[in-house]
Amino acid sequence: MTQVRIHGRGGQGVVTAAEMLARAGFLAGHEVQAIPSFGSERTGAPVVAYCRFSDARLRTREPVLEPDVVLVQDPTLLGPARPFAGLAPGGIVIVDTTADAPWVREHAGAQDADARVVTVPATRIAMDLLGRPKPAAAMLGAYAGCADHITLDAVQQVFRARFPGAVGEANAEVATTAFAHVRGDLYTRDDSPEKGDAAAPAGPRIVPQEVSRA
Amino acid sequence: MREVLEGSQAVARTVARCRPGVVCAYPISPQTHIVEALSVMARTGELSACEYVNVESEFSAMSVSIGASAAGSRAYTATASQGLLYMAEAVYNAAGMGLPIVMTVANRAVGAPINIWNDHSDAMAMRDAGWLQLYAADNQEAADLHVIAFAAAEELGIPAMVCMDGFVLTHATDVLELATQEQIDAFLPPYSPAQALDIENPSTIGTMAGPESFTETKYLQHLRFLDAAGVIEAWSERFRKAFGREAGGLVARYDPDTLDRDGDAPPASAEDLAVVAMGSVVGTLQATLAPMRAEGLPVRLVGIGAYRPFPREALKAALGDSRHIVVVDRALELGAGGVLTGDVGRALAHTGSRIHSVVAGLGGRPILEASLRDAVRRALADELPALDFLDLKAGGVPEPPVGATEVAR
Amino acid sequence: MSDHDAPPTLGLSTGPATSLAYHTGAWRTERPVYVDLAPPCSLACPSGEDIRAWLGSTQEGEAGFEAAWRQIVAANPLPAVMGRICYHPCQAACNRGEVDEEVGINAVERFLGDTAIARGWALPEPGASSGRRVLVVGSGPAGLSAAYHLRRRGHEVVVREAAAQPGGMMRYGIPAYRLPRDVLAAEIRRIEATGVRIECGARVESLDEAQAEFDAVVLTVGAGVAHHVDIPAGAAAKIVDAIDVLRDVASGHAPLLGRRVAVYGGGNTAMDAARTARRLGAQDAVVVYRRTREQMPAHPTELEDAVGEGVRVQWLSTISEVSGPTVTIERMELDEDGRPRGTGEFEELDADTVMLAVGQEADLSLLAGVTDVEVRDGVIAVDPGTLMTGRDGVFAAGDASPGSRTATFAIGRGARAAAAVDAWLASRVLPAEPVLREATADRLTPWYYSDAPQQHRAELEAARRVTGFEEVLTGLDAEHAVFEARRCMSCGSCFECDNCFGMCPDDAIRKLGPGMRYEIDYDYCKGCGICAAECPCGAIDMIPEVR
Amino acid sequence: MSTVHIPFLQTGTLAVGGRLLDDAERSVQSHADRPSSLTKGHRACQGCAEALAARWVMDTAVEATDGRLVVANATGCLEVFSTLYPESAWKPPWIHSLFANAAAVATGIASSLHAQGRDDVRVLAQGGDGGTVDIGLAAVSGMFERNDDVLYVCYDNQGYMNTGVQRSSATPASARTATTPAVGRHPGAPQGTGKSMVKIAMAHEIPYVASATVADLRDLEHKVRTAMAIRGARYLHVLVPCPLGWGSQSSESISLSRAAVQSGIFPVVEARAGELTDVQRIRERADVEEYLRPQARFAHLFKPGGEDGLQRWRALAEANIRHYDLLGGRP
Repeated sequence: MTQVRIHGRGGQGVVTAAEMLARAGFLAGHEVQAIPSFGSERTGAPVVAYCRFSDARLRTREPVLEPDVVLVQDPTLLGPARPFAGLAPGGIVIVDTTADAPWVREHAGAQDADARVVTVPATRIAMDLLGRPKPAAAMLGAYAGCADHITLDAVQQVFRARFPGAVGEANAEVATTAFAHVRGDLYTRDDSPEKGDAAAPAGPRIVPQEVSRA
Repeated sequence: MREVLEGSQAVARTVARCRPGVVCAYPISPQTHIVEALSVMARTGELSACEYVNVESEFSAMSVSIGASAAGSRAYTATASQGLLYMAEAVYNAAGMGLPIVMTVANRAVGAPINIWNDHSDAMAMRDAGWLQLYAADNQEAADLHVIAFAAAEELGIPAMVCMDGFVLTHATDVLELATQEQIDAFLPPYSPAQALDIENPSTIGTMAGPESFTETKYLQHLRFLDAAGVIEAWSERFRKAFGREAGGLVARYDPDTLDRDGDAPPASAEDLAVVAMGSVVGTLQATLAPMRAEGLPVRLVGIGAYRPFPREALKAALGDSRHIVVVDRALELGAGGVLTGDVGRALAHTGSRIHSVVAGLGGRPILEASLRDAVRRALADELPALDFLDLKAGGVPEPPVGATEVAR
Repeated sequence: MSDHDAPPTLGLSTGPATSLAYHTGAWRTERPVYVDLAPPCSLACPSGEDIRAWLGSTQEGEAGFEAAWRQIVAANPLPAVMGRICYHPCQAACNRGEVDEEVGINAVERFLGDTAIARGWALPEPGASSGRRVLVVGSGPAGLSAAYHLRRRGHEVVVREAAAQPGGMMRYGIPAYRLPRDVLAAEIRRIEATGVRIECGARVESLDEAQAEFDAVVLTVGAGVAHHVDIPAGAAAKIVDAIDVLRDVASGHAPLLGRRVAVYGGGNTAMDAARTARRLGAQDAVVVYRRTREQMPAHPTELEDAVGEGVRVQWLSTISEVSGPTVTIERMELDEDGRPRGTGEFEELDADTVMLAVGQEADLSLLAGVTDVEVRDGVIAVDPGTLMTGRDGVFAAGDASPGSRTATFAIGRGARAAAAVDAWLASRVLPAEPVLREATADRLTPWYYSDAPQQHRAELEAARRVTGFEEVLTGLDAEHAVFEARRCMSCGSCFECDNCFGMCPDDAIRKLGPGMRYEIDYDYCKGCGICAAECPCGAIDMIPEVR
Repeated sequence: MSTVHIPFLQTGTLAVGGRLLDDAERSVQSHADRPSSLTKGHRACQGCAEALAARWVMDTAVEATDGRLVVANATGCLEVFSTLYPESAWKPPWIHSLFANAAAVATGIASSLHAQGRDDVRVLAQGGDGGTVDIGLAAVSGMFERNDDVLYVCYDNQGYMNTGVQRSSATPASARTATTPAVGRHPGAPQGTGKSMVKIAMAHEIPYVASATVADLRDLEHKVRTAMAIRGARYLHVLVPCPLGWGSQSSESISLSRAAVQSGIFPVVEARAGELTDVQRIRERADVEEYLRPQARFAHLFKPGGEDGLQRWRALAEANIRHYDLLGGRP
C-alpha cells in the first residue's frame, strides 16, 4: 500500500489533486482511495488530503499518518503543516517551489530527514500554461516523474476526463512540463549528499532529484 | 463497471437512476455534493421527469418531499446535522403519514459547539422518528443502499434514511461499481403510492387522532416496523442475487480471518470478543482486526446495517455465544454512554453479556487503527472500562488564547 | 412481496365527506325557522291588498302583470282608480323608506290598473249562485267594493245610486285632473260585467222596503253633504261648499269663482278645491287653515301638489267674517294641548269666493224614523267586526260608517261588509280578522338591497296643470313599473336570495329548487344564527331549542 | 312543501343568489349542486367564518379547475375541526402535514404533479394567520419567491384560536387575547406590532395577491377564480371573524366583516406583480365602533381610559381610507 498526503491551501485544488491522483492510480491498476480532510476553511487556509494505492481492496478510513509520498503545493506551508511528519523512511516529498531541495529542508526543519525531496515550480508552470494558479496537474506530473505509482499518461488522462477541452489539454501540458522538469533537472538540482550514488536516468525507473539517505 | 468516484457522486448517480420524481434539498455540509450533483443532472436532463426544488430550509425540504410523495412521486432529499434537526418535526410527520421518502443523512455532529464533521448524533436524535435507518460501511454500500432503501420503504410505506458518514464517506473517492440504469429499472418496482392525493379517488390524509385511536395507530406503526426487518432483509438478499455483492441487510457478518464481508460467516463463539459497530468505522475495524486475528486473538466483527428497525434477532444470531462485546459508538447519550450500546444492551438483555461502550470519532475526530487496536487489546485483557472515550485527550479542551479572552471580556 | 402482515400505517387517512356521520345539530341551543310575516305595506293598506305579492308578480315583467293585477283585484276591484287617488299609506309604511326611498307602490298599481283596462282583463267570474239578493245603497268605493265582493260570492247584487252617475265621491268629489272619468267608468263597467246591477238616479227611500225586496242591505251612502260653519257674512259674500263645486265641476257645470278664492279647511277636499279653483281661473287660491302643517289632515303629497300649483296656505288662521270680497281672518295660536285658540289679532284678505271645506256629513235621510239603526257621531253605528247595524241584515260601510273617510278604507270596509253579509246569509260566524306579525324594519338586513331610486311619475309642469283638467301624473311604463316593483324588499317573506344557503358555515341548509325555497338540515345546523342575521328580508326566526 | 311564488329582487350581486342574474353571474355558492368541498359534520364553532370562507374558496377553486384540485392544509382550527379521525369533512383530495409547512407541502405536490405531466391538476394551500404570518412565513415566502404554482389562502382570524386565543403577529392592536390580557396600563395587544401579510406577499412581486372577507362572497369568488386562472404563486388573505376569539355573537361573523370593510379597517384589495391594481370602495361608510363594539376583545376601549385606543383605531381607518382611496374620492 502506498499512502500519499497532500498539503496545500484552499483554492489550490488540493482535494482535486487527491482525487485526480486516485484516478490516475486506478488507471495504473491500483485499488485507490482519496480522502479529503475537509474543514470549514475558506480560500487560502491550509488544507490536507490523502490518497492510498493498494493491490488489495482498501478498507481503512483513518487519515494517512505515515505517508510514503507528500505533496506540498505551497512552500509557505513547509513550516506550519509539518509535511515531513510521519513520513515513511525514504519517503518522497515533492514541493511546489522555484527553490531547491536544501531550501525546502531548511524551511521544513527537516535537514536530516530520511526523505527524497523534489522541487518543481508547479504554480509557475500552471500560470504559464494554464493561466491560473492551479498546481495540481503539475504536482501529479512531477509525481509521475519521480515515482512509478502513476504514469504521466494516466495523469493526462484524468485531467482530460475531468476538464474536457482546452482546460484539460492545458492541464495535460502542465503535467508534461512538470514531468520533464523533474526528469530534466535531476542532476542539476540534486543536492543529495550521496550525489554520486544516483542511478542513471535511463530505463523505466524514474530517478528522483534527491535519493534516499537510507 | 468499476470506477473511481466520490461517495457523493456515487450516491447522486444511483439516486438519479432510481428515477425520483421530486428532489428537494437545502444545502448543508457535508451533504452538498450529493444535491449539487442531482441539481446538475436535473438541468442536463440526465435526471428526467424530475423536479429539482431549491427550498429555503430543511424543514421545507422535507415538507416538499412529503407533498411530493403524497402526490404520487418518488421523493428524495438529503441533509445532515442541524438540518436534520431543523426538519425534525417533518421527519416524524413523514413517517406517521407512511410516506416512503428516501433521505440521505450525511452524518455530522450536532452543535453546540457547532461542528461540521462526522459523528452519528444527528441520526441518533431521529432514532424514534419512525424511519428506517440504514448505515453504509463504505461508499459502495452507500450507493447500493439507496436502491434497497427505495424498494423497502415503498413496500413498507415507511420512509428510509440512508446514513453515510459525512466527509469520511461523502467526500472520499473510492473505487466502486454503480448499479446501472438498466439494472435498477429491472430491480426497483415503479413507485405506486398507497395513498396518493388523487382527484379520481379523493382521500383525506393526515387527520387528527384522538386518545381513542392514537394508541392503535402507533401500535399498527409498531407492527409495521417489526415487519420492516424482514422486508429489508428480503430486498438486501434480492440485491445480492441481482448485483452479486452484499449491501444492506440488518447485520453484516465478516469472515473471522479475512474480515471480508460474508453473510455466511459463522456466528461468534463463546471465547470471542465481538466488536459491534456501524458506519465507516467498520472498514477501519476490518483493517485493524485482520492482523489481530492473524496474531491469534479471538476477535470478531459484527456490523450493524439497519439501526432502525434495530435488528435484535439478527444481531444475537451473529454474536452467537459471544458474551463479551465492544460497541464502537459514534454518538453519545450524555450521562450514559454510546447510543448504539444502549440498543445492543437491550438486545442482549438477560444474556449475561459484558458490554463495553467505546465512544469514538465524535465531531470528526479521526478513528485510528492504533487506537482501536489498543481498545480491543484492553478489552481482551479485561482492562477496558464499561465506557471508554477513544483518544480522549488529557486536560480537556484547550484554553483560548489570552487575547481572545480579553476581547471576550 | 415479503411476509409482513401488519397493514401500512397510512397516517390515518380517511374517505371524503365522512364527517356526515357526525351530527352537529346536537350543539344547537337555538334553531332557525323560516317564517312568512306580514309586510308593513299590506298591514297599512286599508283595502287589504297583498302588496308584496303583487309587486312580486310584477317583478317578473310581462309574464307577471296579469297575475299581479289579479292579486290586486282579489281585494280591490278599482286598481286604476286607486293607483291615482289613493293616498297610499302603504308607501308611508314601506320599510324601504329607511334604506333609500319607499317603493312607489301606488304608481305600480296604477300601471297594472291601466294595463288591465287597456287589455280588457275581466274580473274573476262570480261564484256559483247563492240565490240570495243583496242591495247595496250607494255606488262609491265602499258600495262598489261591497257589490263586487258579494257578487264574487255568488249573490245577486243590485246597487242603487241616487246620483245620475255611479262612483260617489270618486266621481263628484275628486277632480278629473286626478281621476280621469273614463278610467273610473271603465273600472265600474268591469264590475257591472260581473253581474252587478247598478241603478242610478235610484234613491232608496225606505229601509223596510229595501229589506222586503232583498235578503240583506249594505248602506254605503257616503258622506257627500258638506259641513257648515257659522261665519258672519254680509249679503254680498259668496260662500260656497267646496264639495258642491267639485261635484259641479265633475258634472260639467263649472261655476264662476272669480280671480281670488279662499278655501277654508285643511283636508284633501280643501286641497282639491284650491287646485280646482286654480284650474277654473283663480289667480290666487289661498287655503285658510286653523292649525299647523303638522296637524293638517290633508295628505302631505296633496299639499305639496297644491303648493306646487301656486296654492298658498295661511296657517293658524280662522275666517271670522266675510264681507263682500273682504275676508277677515283671526290669527290663532296653539294652547298647551295643541289646540288652536284665538289671539285677537286680525287681518284681511280679498276673496271673490270663499269655499268651505270643513268636512262632510253622511246623508242619512234613509234612516229617518228607523230606530233600530243607531246613528252615532253623525255616522251609522255598526258592530266593528261584522259591520252590521243594529238591525239584522243591514250593514254599513264607507264614509257613512265609522272610520277613516278615504277611498281605500271604503274599499276595505266594503269588502269586509261583503264577507259579513255572506256569513250572515249563511248563518256562519264571520271569523275575526287575523292579527298578523309584522315584518318590521329592524328584522331586515338592508345592506343586500341595491341602491335604486324610486321611479317618480313624471309630473306635468305645474304651469300646465293649472290650465285645465288634464291628468296631472302620467303613469309608469312597463320597464319602470317592473324596476319599481323590484325595489320591494319582500319584507318578511323569503325570495330565494340564497343568503342562508350560501352563508351557512355548516353547510346545513338544503336548496330545494326554484320556488321551493330551502330546508334546514337540523341534523347539522348548529344554530349560529348567521342565516337569520343575514336574511335580507327577515324571513328567518331564531327560536329557543327545547329538547 | 308546496311551491310558493318567488319574486325577483334587486339585490344585485350583494346577496348570494338573486334570480335577476344570468347563470354565469351567479355565485358558486348559490347553486344547489355546489361542491360543498367542506361539508356538514365538521366541528367548527357556531358562526365560524373560517369554515364558511374555506368552503367558499374551495368550492370556487373546485369549479374553476373542474374538480382538478388538491389541497394542503396547515395545522390549526380548520384542520382540527374538519378531520378528527375517522371523519373528514373534505371532499377534494386533502392533506395535512404540519403547522408551518402547508406552503412547502403544496410546492411538493405541485412539483410532483408537474413531474408527472399533470399540470392540469392545481394546488391550493391554506392555513390560519398563525400558520401563515408567524410559524409558516418562511415556507410561504419560499413558495412565493420560487413562484411555485400554488394558491395560498390565509384565513386570518387574528390569533391562535385553536390553542385558546393567544396573540399572533396578525392580532390587531388593543385586542385582548389570552397572552395580551386587557389589564394594566396598556391593555390588549401592544400598539405598533404585527405584520401585513398582504404587503409582504406583494413585496415578493408574485403574479397575484388579494384580500377578501366573508362579507362579500362575489368578490371572494371572483378573486379565487382570477387566481386560479393564473399560473405561479398566488396569495389570498381572507378576514374571518372568530366568535370565540373575538368575543362576538356567532351570528355576527358576516356583519363584523362588513363593518371591518365599511369602516376602512380592513382594505379589500387586489395586486398584480407587486402593484396594487384594485381596491374595493366603501359602499356605506361605517364608524369603527360598528366593528369594535360587538367584540368583547375590544370591550376595554369602551370603558374609561379606552379613548386613546379608540382614537388609534379611527386613525388607522382614516389612514387606510387615505392610503387606498377607499372612498374613491368621495368625502
